[in-house]
Amino acid sequence: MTIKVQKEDVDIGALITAAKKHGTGAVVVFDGIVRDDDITEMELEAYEDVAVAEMEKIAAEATRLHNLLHVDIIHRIGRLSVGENILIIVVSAGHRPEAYAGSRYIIEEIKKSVPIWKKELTKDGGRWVPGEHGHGAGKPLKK
Amino acid sequence: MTIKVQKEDVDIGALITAAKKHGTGAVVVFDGIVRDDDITEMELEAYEDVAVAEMEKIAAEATRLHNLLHVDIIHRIGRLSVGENILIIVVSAGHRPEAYAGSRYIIEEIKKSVPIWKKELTKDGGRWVPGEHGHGAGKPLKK
Amino acid sequence: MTVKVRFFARFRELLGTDILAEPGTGTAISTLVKDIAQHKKEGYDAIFDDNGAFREFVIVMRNGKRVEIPDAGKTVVADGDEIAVFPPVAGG
Amino acid sequence: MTVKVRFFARFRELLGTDILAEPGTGTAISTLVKDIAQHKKEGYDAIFDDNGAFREFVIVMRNGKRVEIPDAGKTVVADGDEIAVFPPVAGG
Repeated sequence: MTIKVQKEDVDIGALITAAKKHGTGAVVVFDGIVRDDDITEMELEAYEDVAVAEMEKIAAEATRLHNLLHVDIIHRIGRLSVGENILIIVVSAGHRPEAYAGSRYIIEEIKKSVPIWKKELTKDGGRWVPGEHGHGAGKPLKK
Repeated sequence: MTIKVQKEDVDIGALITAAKKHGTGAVVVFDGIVRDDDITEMELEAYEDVAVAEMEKIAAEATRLHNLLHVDIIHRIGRLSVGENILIIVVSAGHRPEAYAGSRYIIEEIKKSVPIWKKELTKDGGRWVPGEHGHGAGKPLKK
Repeated sequence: MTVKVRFFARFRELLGTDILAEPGTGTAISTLVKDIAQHKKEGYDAIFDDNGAFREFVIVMRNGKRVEIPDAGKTVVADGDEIAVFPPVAGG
Repeated sequence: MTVKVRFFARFRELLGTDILAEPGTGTAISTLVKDIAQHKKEGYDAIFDDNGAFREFVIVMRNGKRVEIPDAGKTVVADGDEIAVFPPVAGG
């Protein structure tokens, strides 16, 4: 299991090979990519220690809920060009429903609670991407 | 778009790179793998022309339904060992919900209608894997 | 005329495949397949029921297009046709 | 005592980050952050509302653990603490 926040890209093919634990029947990979929304580049920033700890919690919970056999989460930071990988999630499971559900669980939870921010750099300056979840980060606000 | 039935394995990393069409924000990869269900190997057989034509129809329909930007489907045949790739589906889309839904649509339709069969080879001989869909192949039986 | 009959998976193991048949004019798909399967009881029984009808799960194609089982007795083969007969698919 | 205050994203751009503060005994998180933000009106306004309360969407952590906003006024900082203040997350 590799859970990392890093500048460097990763070799997804190698991650898939390493994810084939005994009993694996399905691997699902999610690769989030810098989309060309009229931007020049994207700048990513993380509260690193907390982001990694939060992703480790999410990976453990996904494993428990969806019987995953292996999880990798690599979230990149720094300056990325259009088309570059931002986030790579690799999960393996015995069967496909678990692999899809586990992968989807992880990306949705990351969007909610992992302290990482993205700034889209444009010709005219930049804009911070608003979070999808108003209260994201760590445990949710008690109401 | 690559839609193939073949003996050879593929370089999934290269497929992902090629799937990053203009506007791509998410790539989802499904990799179906020979699971170690007390088998020695698996033997796959296809009605090749029909299988490819059927997968092309599925890819076109997935593209239409889920706004996909790119689809690859590579289904392997021949003799495969435990841990080897059987089926690789790579899809790209602007956003993750479309990429996940498109990927899932394709695998479920393949299970229903593409004329490919799997025989699990065991120490004591072999057994044909029963289809998940009793009437699978081409258009469904009218009732 | 010449018609190619292709069996797949278990049916292929029992009956062989890519069989070139020379049916007479007006031969229906079901008649053609039955004639070929006849020579091997286990193969015949895998495909046809006790009344000589295609078993409910069997899939029949003519030139890559599905032929509904109720239609296989009325669909007449033509020269150069490829008839495929196979069990439920199990790819993926 | 020394407490490190970290701002992220837009708050970092406005106020800087990794600020080492030397608050007196009994200082609450909200007081400490307000003192630091005070020097830059735009940064202060991004984080605090007109009543001097944390804006509803602001996230506060103490040593990597979330502190609910209603508690930030009563939670007293200790020597070596790391306080983080940031806008809603947008990773993935």
